[in-house]
Amino acid sequence: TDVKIGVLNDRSGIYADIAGEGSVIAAQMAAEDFKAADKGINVSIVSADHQNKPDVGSNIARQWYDTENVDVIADVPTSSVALAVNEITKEKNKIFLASGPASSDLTGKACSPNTVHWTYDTWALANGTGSAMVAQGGDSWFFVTADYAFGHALERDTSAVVEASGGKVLGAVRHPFPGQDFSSFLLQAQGSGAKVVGLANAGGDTINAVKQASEFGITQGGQALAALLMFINDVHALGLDVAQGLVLTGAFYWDKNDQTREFSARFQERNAGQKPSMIEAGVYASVLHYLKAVEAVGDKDAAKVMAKMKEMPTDDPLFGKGTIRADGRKLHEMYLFRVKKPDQSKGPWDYFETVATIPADKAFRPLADGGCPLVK
Amino acid sequence: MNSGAILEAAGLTKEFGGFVAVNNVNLTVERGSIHALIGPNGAGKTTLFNLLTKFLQPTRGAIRYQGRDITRMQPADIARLGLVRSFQISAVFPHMTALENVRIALQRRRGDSFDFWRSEKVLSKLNSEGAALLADVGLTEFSDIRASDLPYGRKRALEIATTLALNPEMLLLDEPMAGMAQEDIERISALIRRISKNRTILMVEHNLSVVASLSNRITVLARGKVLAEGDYAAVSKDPRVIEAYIGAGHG
Amino acid sequence: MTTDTNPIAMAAITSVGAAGMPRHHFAIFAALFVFLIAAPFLLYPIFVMKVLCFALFACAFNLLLGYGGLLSFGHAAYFGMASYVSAHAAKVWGLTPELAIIAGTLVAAVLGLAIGSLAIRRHGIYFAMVTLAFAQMIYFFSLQAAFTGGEDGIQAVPRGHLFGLIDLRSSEVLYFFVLAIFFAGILLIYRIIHSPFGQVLKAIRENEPRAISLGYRVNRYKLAVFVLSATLAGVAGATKAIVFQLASLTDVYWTMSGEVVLMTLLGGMGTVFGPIVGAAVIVTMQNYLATFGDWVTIGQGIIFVVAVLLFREGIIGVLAKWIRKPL
Amino acid sequence: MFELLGIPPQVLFGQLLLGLINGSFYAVLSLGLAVIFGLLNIINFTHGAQYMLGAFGAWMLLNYLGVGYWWAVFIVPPIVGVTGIVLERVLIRRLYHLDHLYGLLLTFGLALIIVGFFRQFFGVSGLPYPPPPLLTGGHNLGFMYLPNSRAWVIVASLIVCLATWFIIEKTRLGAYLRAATENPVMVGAFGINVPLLVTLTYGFGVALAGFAGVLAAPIYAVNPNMGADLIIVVFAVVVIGGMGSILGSILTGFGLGLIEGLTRVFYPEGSAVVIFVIMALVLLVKPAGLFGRSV
Amino acid sequence: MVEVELTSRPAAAPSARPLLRVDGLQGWYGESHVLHGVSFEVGEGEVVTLLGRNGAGKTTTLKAVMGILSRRSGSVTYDGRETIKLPSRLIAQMGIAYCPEERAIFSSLSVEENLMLPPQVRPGGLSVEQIFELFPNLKERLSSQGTKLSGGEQQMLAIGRILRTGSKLLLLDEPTEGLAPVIVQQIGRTIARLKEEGFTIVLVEQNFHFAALVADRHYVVEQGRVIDTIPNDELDANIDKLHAYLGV
Ligand SMILES: Nc1ncnc2c1ncn2[C@@H]1O[C@H](COP(=O)(O)OP(=O)(O)OP(=O)(O)O)[C@@H](O)[C@H]1O
Ligand SMILES: Nc1ncnc2c1ncn2[C@@H]1O[C@H](COP(=O)(O)OP(=O)(O)OP(=O)(O)O)[C@@H](O)[C@H]1O
Ligand SMILES: [Mg+2]
Ligand SMILES: [Mg+2]
Repeated sequence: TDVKIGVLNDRSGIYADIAGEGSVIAAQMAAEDFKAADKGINVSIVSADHQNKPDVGSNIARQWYDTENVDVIADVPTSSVALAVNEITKEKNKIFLASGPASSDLTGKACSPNTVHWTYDTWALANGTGSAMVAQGGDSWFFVTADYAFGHALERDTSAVVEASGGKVLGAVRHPFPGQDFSSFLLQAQGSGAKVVGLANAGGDTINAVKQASEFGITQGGQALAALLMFINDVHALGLDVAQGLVLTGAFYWDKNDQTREFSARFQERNAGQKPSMIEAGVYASVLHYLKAVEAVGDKDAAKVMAKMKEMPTDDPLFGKGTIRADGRKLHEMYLFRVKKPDQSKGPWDYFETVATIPADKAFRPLADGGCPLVK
Repeated sequence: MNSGAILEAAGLTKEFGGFVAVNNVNLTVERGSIHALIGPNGAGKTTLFNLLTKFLQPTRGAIRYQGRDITRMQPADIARLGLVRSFQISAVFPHMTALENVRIALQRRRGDSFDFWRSEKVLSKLNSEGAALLADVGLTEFSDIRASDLPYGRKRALEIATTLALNPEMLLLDEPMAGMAQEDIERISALIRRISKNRTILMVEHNLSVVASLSNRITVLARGKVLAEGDYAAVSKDPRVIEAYIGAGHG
Repeated sequence: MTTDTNPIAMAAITSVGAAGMPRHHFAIFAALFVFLIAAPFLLYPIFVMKVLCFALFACAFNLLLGYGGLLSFGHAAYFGMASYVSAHAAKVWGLTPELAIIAGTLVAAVLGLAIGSLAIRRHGIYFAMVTLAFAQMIYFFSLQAAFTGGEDGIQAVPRGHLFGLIDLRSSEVLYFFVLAIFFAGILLIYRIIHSPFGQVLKAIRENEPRAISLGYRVNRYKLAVFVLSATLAGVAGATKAIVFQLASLTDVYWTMSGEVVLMTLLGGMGTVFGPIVGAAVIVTMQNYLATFGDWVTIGQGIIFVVAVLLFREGIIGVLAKWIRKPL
Repeated sequence: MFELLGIPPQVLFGQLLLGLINGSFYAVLSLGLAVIFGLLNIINFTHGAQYMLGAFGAWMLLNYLGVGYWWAVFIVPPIVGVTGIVLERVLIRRLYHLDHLYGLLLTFGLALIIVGFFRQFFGVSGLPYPPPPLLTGGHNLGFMYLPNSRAWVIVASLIVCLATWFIIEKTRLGAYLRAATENPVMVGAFGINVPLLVTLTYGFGVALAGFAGVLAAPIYAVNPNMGADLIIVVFAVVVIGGMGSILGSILTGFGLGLIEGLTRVFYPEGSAVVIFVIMALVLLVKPAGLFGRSV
Repeated sequence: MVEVELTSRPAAAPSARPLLRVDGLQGWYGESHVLHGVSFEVGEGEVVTLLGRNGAGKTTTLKAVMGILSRRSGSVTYDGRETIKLPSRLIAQMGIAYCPEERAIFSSLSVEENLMLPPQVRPGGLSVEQIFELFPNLKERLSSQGTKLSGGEQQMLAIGRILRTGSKLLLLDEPTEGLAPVIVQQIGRTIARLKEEGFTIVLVEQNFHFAALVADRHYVVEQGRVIDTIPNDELDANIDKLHAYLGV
């Protein structure tokens, strides 16, 4: 069988370092490691840049499905684009391996029988950071929130978790998106006296906010800074001086065990010295699982392959063992990381210490709460 | 009020940030006359002219046209009342032919041309009238030439033809002879005299011989105020006018 | 915005064909029509529809810039807002596609009237800046208003049944609907340009004070052409929402305003057919070079620079100069 | 303790100070734009990219050559200025006789190219630029903690703005510049080398953008996109101040920084649009901007 | 009559050393060919006029001499040096100054700044005091905005500012246009004074009554050529011919 995988992500914008060319490499490595050719599966991979614009992304997806016989689209960071691809994939009855996007709507009200949401989602991030922080004593929160739907959702979800865990939300301030200067909002956060300042934003906004928080001495002042959506590459960009002490939730860290280290070393060689982000890891694992299902079914019919993927437990070197739920949610452990101090770090990419591990059954939103029409 | 007056300005004043360019001017233009406005540089002639045509809003004072207060009206609406101005720099539509230039004015008679759904062919019935107007000012042979390609004097003639197409009751001309060669001056003078038969004309002009030969009445402005008024013979003998404007050397 | 050769001015001295249209224009329209009828069988129909939507948008913009002499730097506002409204109408109110498009168009027209009546009081670069400022406000409104879905946009818009009857889910059927809208749009623009109204516009563009002194209330004409342009941009945006089943922030962002300028400039502003060509080139480039990431941006930049330096008349403008006929 | 609309005065002072810091960036950037527009009649859309070049210049000096911040403050602006001079000599020069529109489009295209290249080679996550020792830490002013790096921004930009204003409004060179703005041909006929003046002015305006970029490097992430959205706001500042007005752009820059700062306290959601709202209002009342000469 | 002291000079050719020699000067605006071989000569310390109808090419000739006409060919020598290939700023630096038809007063500069704007190109220009002596009006308005002056004052400013520079050759383009007769007379007196001070002047005029009062010699320009030369003292004898040239 010939299988064509389209890696659709941001190759020029804010997520290009987290899920750009690296995701394509990850998909290629999955095909190679699976030894697909030996098993009679001809894998070809195409890629494109959706520029974080849903219209561009949906256009490419449609064209891939309609004219280029793409069977499966992988990655797709940026929720808005992912939601669009999700719709089109359902309409065209193909498969979408969503490793990049954050929106938990993909397994909630927008869930689709053709989509697997692999790596993480906003609920998991909010839950990981919110509950674990409260458990560690960070029981009063102030949010610096990007003023758009994604920021609002992160803030709302995290507030709920914080309050459910017995913490208190003291206030929130909405900053324009995208923002350059966060000083004024950070000052308000500082003035609130909250123990935890939650950054409910993403990408460049988070990077700038963290940088300026260090400038204004937020963490030195005794407040903890929690980034609700952040990747290892962002920490790399910021440098440990600035990022130290920051708390964040993730699904993958390259330095977790021998298998992850081995993969990451190979990956780093091919990706200009960059360690894999959790999204790239997710692309690798999801493509691997997909290929296994194709092999098992002996056909690439979307419905059959999806059924197989959900039926078959997942097992890969990066995420270990896991399952895919009926709503398309992939379940695995999540981790709460704290960024190391410069003197704790042994060198580049040695950035995280694991503060808490959240077991797979606690890490994601319960099946019943998502409102996915597929699981009535 | 003078029954023969077509345009009256009372107490007209224009200040530019403290500087009074036109100061309490009273001006009456008689129906059917050619009225000239002269005065030294910076006297406020152009400013007064702009006030009368509503291209500037007066600081104080009132303007009445045909007995109607037009002080607060918009320039385009003034034109609709039959009070039309020309410009000091030649005012044609450069990329349109001479005929099209005139036709734009004739088109005004259709009322507002907001009919974007209609073909411009409806305008071709105005062509013959346009041609007649061009003939009047001696431009027949130029009717298909782009206005920008016309010699200067012809542009002025075209401008006058365009203005006449509106069939205005009153024309305001700003230095119609400025920068014109003698032969053009004579042609345009004759044209102005001809069209003044049943119209009123107010003009600003520096060329004293033109003023002398054309105008029935002259108002001399100096430092924003009316210095003298009367016919050429009277005004040109007024010692204040001689001192402020004409100077000892003229004549 | 006066270029040395004003193609419109040449119109007066060109032979006129049966439909009141110069013969070669008629021929081009006919060829375009034939080509577009055949296009979906040769090319990917969705791609062609995208080109048509943007071409209509660019033509609408060109009506304002090339024929009204007004450079708006905020045309994304009408395009994008119409797209949101039509998406919302189709998805939430369940309107049929043609009604959804009409709803979007009406909103664009009203928006054009509101913004236009303020903006036309300013000239030149200030006009551009005021339109940009209002467009930015519309952008922030779209980012925050609940109905637009923030950065997710309005997704999964149903294509619905035309007049409640014809199922538009098939791209081929939808194509002919879009083609009809496109042709109606550009023919209307053509007629506007060559109407008595168009003549007055031209006069205003060439010498505004003179037009005023002839008794034309120029601001009303400018406003009229502004609203017409915004409305037609709205038609394009609303149609795009139905075609792509999506309305998103991209369509209201200022880069979209920049893109439509690029299309118009590249094709040739003040020409009838230029914006169509410009839109086709840009959309094709975006579509087929998407894999190359940043090189697309760089390529667009280079096109801008080259177009400005070497052929300011645009592709069609240069062509028109060669054949010495307005296009 | 009295409060203003529920905001304690300390917080208010703090926010005003922060607004002033932002205003410093607006002022330096809009000053550069105003200088360029004034003399070249070019609306320099590349300004945002040149601001980014300034930040990257500082970053490269540090990472490739080990040259630190304080040297960068002096070295980078001239270097960025020289890149501007090259652009002016090779490309922009050809457009002076044309409508503003073309200058805007050309520089827009150049901005796309420059930003595209930097994105291609440096990615978009942003690169860290550690503040120099002198600028780390800060002072507690009682009502707020003022990082040294921010205090420096205000000081440096005030100095640069005032110096520029002085040169243009009070010196002979400035008189040449202003005169050349109105009528370059005549100024040339007086024996003054106008093309050189124009080139140097563009270089200077661009150097101002580069300077702002260096100031920004330790504060914001060094990122290829850092100028893209900022530039739209700065355009608004220039328009509000009155295109080409030097004093106008400086005062409006600082003033709008303050207003934006206040908006962040009272109505944070509106802080992104407040400048555009003000711009629309100002243009409706004063078409030429607050300090612009009406045409 | 205006009291202008006319120092009588010999006729046709310049008696003094020729300061400016224009020979076969051609000039274009874009594609349109305007000057078709203008030739004339001005001796040191002379005042000559260019007369001619509108559009004859008088202004264009001055612009070509000054080097601000973008396309020109032929020969223009100043003080024995060829200038046809030089940019205007170098021509100015040699000692030629131009007072344009439209005066070109800068509105963003004060009267004083306007006056001080042109750099001194060589020593021997008038001092500021001498300029004020010539144009007392200017002294009172030094700090006002340049373009706020009345038309006549602007003309004085435009002439005054080039006197400071030390340029010996002044090109004056219609200094009387649009001015009230009183001011015209004042300008006439000024030109006579300048001549006394040793300046060389090329004057473009429409108004030959005025020209006759100040000039040594008149060149008649038509269609981009000099078609005739009339010494001032033969003006009366040639008046009919001149009327014909000027279409009066
Ligand atoms: N917009 C303005 N702002 C300030 N002052 C102005 C303005 N317009 C005109 N003035 C001043 O008003 C006075 C009158 O100017 P105006 O143009 O009316 O004179 P004029 O009589 O037409 O002179 P000229 O014969 O030289 O054309 C002048 O001193 C001029 O400087
Ligand atoms: N900027 C220009 N572009 C094109 N043609 C021009 C330009 N300026 C002048 N001309 C043309 O060049 C010719 C000579 O003009 P010039 O200004 O030298 O005449 P002039 O003798 O000074 O006339 P006037 O007495 O009106 O000042 C005229 O035919 C004129 O139309
Ligand atoms: Mg005047
Ligand atoms: Mg002349």
